[in-house]
Amino acid sequence: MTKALTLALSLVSAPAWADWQINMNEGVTALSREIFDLHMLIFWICVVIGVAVFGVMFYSIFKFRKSKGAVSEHWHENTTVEVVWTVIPSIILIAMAIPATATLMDMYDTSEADVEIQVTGYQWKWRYQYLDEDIDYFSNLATPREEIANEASKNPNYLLEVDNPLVIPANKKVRFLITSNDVIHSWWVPNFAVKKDAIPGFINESWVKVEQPGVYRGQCTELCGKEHGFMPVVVEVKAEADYEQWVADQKAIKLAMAGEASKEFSMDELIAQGEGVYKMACAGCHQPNGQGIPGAFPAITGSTIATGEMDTHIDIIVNGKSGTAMQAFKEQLSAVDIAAVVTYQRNALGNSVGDFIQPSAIQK
Amino acid sequence: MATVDVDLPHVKDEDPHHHGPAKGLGRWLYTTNHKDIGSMYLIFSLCMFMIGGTMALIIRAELFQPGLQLVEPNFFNQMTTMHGLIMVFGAVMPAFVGLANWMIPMQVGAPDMALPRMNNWSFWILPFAFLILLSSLFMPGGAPNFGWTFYAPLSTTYAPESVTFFIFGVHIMGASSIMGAINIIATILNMRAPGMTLLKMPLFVWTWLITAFLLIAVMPVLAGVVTMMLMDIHFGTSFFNAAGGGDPVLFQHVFWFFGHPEVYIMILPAFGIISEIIPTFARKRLFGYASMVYAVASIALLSFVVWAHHMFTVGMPLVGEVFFMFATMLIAVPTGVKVFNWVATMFRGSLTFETPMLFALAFVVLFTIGGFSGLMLAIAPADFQYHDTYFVVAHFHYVLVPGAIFSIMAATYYWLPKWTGHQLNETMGKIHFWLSFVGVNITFFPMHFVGLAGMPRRIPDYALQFADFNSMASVGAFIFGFSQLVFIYNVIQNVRVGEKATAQVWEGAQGLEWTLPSPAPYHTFSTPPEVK
Amino acid sequence: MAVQNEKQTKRLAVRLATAAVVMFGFGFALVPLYDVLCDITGLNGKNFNQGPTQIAVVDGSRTVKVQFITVNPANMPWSFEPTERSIRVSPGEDRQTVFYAKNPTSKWMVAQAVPSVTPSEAAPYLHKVNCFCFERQPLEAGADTEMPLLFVVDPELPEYISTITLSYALYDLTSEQKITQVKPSKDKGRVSL
Amino acid sequence: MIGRCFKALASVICAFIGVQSARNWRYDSERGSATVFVIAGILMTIIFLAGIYGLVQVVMIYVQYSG
Repeated sequence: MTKALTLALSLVSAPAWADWQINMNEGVTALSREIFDLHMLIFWICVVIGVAVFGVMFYSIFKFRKSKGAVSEHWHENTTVEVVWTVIPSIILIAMAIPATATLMDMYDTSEADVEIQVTGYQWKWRYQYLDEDIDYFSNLATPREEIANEASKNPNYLLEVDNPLVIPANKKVRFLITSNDVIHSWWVPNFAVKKDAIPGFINESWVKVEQPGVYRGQCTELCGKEHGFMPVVVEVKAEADYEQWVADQKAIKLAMAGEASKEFSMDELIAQGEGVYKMACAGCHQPNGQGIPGAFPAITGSTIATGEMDTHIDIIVNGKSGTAMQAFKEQLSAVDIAAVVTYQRNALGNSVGDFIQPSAIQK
Repeated sequence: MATVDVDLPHVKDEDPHHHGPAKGLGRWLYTTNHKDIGSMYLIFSLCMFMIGGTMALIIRAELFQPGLQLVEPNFFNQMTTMHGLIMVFGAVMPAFVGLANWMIPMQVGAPDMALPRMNNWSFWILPFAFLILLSSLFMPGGAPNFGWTFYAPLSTTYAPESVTFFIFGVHIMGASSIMGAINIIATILNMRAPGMTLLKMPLFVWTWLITAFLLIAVMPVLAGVVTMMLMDIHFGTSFFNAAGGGDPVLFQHVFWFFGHPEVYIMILPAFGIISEIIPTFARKRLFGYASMVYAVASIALLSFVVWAHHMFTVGMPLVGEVFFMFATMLIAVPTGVKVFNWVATMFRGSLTFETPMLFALAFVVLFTIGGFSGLMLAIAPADFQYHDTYFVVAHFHYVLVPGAIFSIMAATYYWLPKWTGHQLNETMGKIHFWLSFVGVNITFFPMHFVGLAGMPRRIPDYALQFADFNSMASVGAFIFGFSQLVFIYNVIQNVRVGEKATAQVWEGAQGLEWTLPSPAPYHTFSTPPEVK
Repeated sequence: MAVQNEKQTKRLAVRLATAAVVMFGFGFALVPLYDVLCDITGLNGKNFNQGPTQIAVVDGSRTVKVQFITVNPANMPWSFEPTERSIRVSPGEDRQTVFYAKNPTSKWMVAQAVPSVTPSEAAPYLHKVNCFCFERQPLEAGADTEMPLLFVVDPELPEYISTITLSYALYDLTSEQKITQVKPSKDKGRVSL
Repeated sequence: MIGRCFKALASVICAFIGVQSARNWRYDSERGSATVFVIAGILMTIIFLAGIYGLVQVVMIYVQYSG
């Protein structure tokens, strides 16, 4: 038996990512610290009761052994003792419930928010829409597939990194309006102690006020299908001025994107950009080699749409196909990205139709 | 447990001209004997425990290291779903029904169950229900992959085609449980031997009587929710589809209205078993027998009013959230306090530590740890950090594996000599216990840590900071998994050739079943015993 | 088994079986029960108080910010936004706003908007006098339209609520539409089961 | 009759706390018919729920004003 144990322990300590966090994150907001205190309070109450109960139990296990000549007594009832050991825990719990109610009421108070952001859960990514500004973008997993498939070494933020994190100002009350596009997701950032289910057809709300700028990571916490473990939440908290600067930058980028849509691209430029877009948006289902998964996701190679009429090819990407897992990418990809990925799908992955499309010809 | 001094006329054997069991397969197919049906339930439960356990090992093998090594995410979700379904409906509940079938007639002095033919039928539809469920693993689109709690709309609009097989499987399992419950209530209420008043019934019988009422009240609601799913998927209704005016949160309310009493269905019989075993090996009567019965009854009744503590983050109004927090904390008291009764039974007793007692003691310690993490989960604001993380996985595995599974193991070691007439090997029993004890703790204790650190549930791959505790949990899972083979070998080897068991078997054992010879004859108590 | 026992057992078994069937019915009764509960507590932001209301008194002392957001679930290709992001309303006052919808696809489609209010405690106090979410909204290929919403905020709205967010999820019901009937059904915003 | 109902209610309350003496229990099991206990149980559950709802309101008001 001991040999197996030493082998098991050596196996465990082999990898170098020793990170032995054993307790809840204390978090960076007043609320998360309150919750952490409640957690530790109920924890210590349980430890005290546990020590008492197991103390008596182990004492009787060692003291009243038959092998040591113990003879069992014949009493088997004492209601007063029972009443005492029932009423005391009840009182402790009632006392415990009052601070818990106070914290819960703070968590539900979403009045006077400075910034309001609509968080929409999609099958396997998050969408952030800033209600006051005209900013609206998707946040996809940025961990390369090679790391997930163990073909490359894993970076420290493995599975907790996205291409466009959510950006919020520090020391400002940010209100989240959380809903979903398809199935139930749950938006959670452990350091904020904010977790709310995103339910299709209904709206939920939560709020946070972060003092310390920084990057805070979380994950979707409600089973939502195949890539449930691969749709992280990354929130970048910037100081007030940096946030204003970021908002201005976003507006500038939006203008540039609009301008770029009218530019003319060569076929090779489109194919090059198309490959990146394909890897990020399409490979999840149609597979990196374009073969798809028979019975679940159709192949791109030799597909009647990808090698057929250009307009139908564009229409299925822009508007998706209702009733299937094929999403409408109209809001997720810019006109340039759509033109690039259409050209890539028609002239790569085993297809060579030879035609291509300019971003300006794509009307969204 | 009330002392029972039995004045049994010394009948050598049951009337000799009585026919023994039929021969061959027909014996098992057409049997209406509560002992045969009990054995079939237990063997079926062991097979399901092995299948469910293998799925758990696949899950833990994938989670041994970060990165996808073994299975792709969709199959991983199928494994978690099927592991949950098979362990809950296939391993734990049939095992308890099997123990009830074997022991209740003998403990209340009844010749057999009240409705023998229905008893046979309620067993024989179970293998087919699980055949339907397991066959969905080989269908296009794969087995159900939406978790054992099958939340809509993932389980309705976004489900694989095999969801319909899952629905019919659950229907049949529900029917089997309801029929079993009717049978048990009828046997306990109508067929007790004269003199065996409710006052003197062993606690295993009492907890099963209350569990049976819970089953009858709650399994139909599960059948209702699965039927609503069926109508949503095939007949165009919109119970849970927001597009047609339905509401996915309605699903969660109806499911957990069934769900919470279901978790009490899975633990009350375990309370009964432990309350039989500890007095035997402490050689002291159970402390506060009446309080135990009253508390179990009130737990069953109050389990209907706390379901929404499974949904604290779904976005309930504040009043609802505070109400369910208060209700959950209050009903945790009568449940938790029962542990004090067992400890008081041991206090000033005269203890010996055979294998059943070891499992019972491990139950008391580890189930209480599960109970404490349950109490922490009841604090609604803190639940926003615990909900759907590995902290919850650790909680319910602590109350189910060292809880329900250890009590089933303890019951088997305790009563098997009475069933087969042969003792199980004591050293092999102790090896099985210590391996399981070590395995369970190495597997599930680290889950508390990764859960608190922020690892969500039901994910096939995780961030690097959770790597070390996950690999430890996976090693523990394989230790626990393979130690069950020691148990199986012990049972197979000793069922026929083990050391001969006396009628009394355990020195401190009391109850009608110990007045029967070991092995218990095919028909027992044909003439009801006179119980003083 | 004594005969008397057998009759007793049969009676008990039948009673327990009917109890099971009653509980099966109770499972289904939970659906309307849930709607009643939602109506009272505004659970999940659903509200059913539709149609003209007799609220005459206007509480000028405070204003409430009513915010509009839209969601296009499950591959809904229409573009669908509120024309006004949010408006300040004093409780008791009838207000109107308009939602813009466009069907960019090449075929006739019909959609159903599903409302939801947050905070859920405010749901019982938001009266929708007339709303495009009462009926299904058909749109020809490439057509667009302006959909009205007439609402009033009940003066009894609790003091601590200062912002009400009304969200609409626009669902595509074209596939179901062909089965039932072409003319949009006149029901009260809910497709009956 | 009233005495018996009151006794039933009393023992249901004890059940909720999870404590009962063998003496009362023997008394209950001989006299009380099952239906009386079931009704008492359901009645007590409703009172228990109303009690918690009241407690919730009190605690929320208390918390709101104590800031």
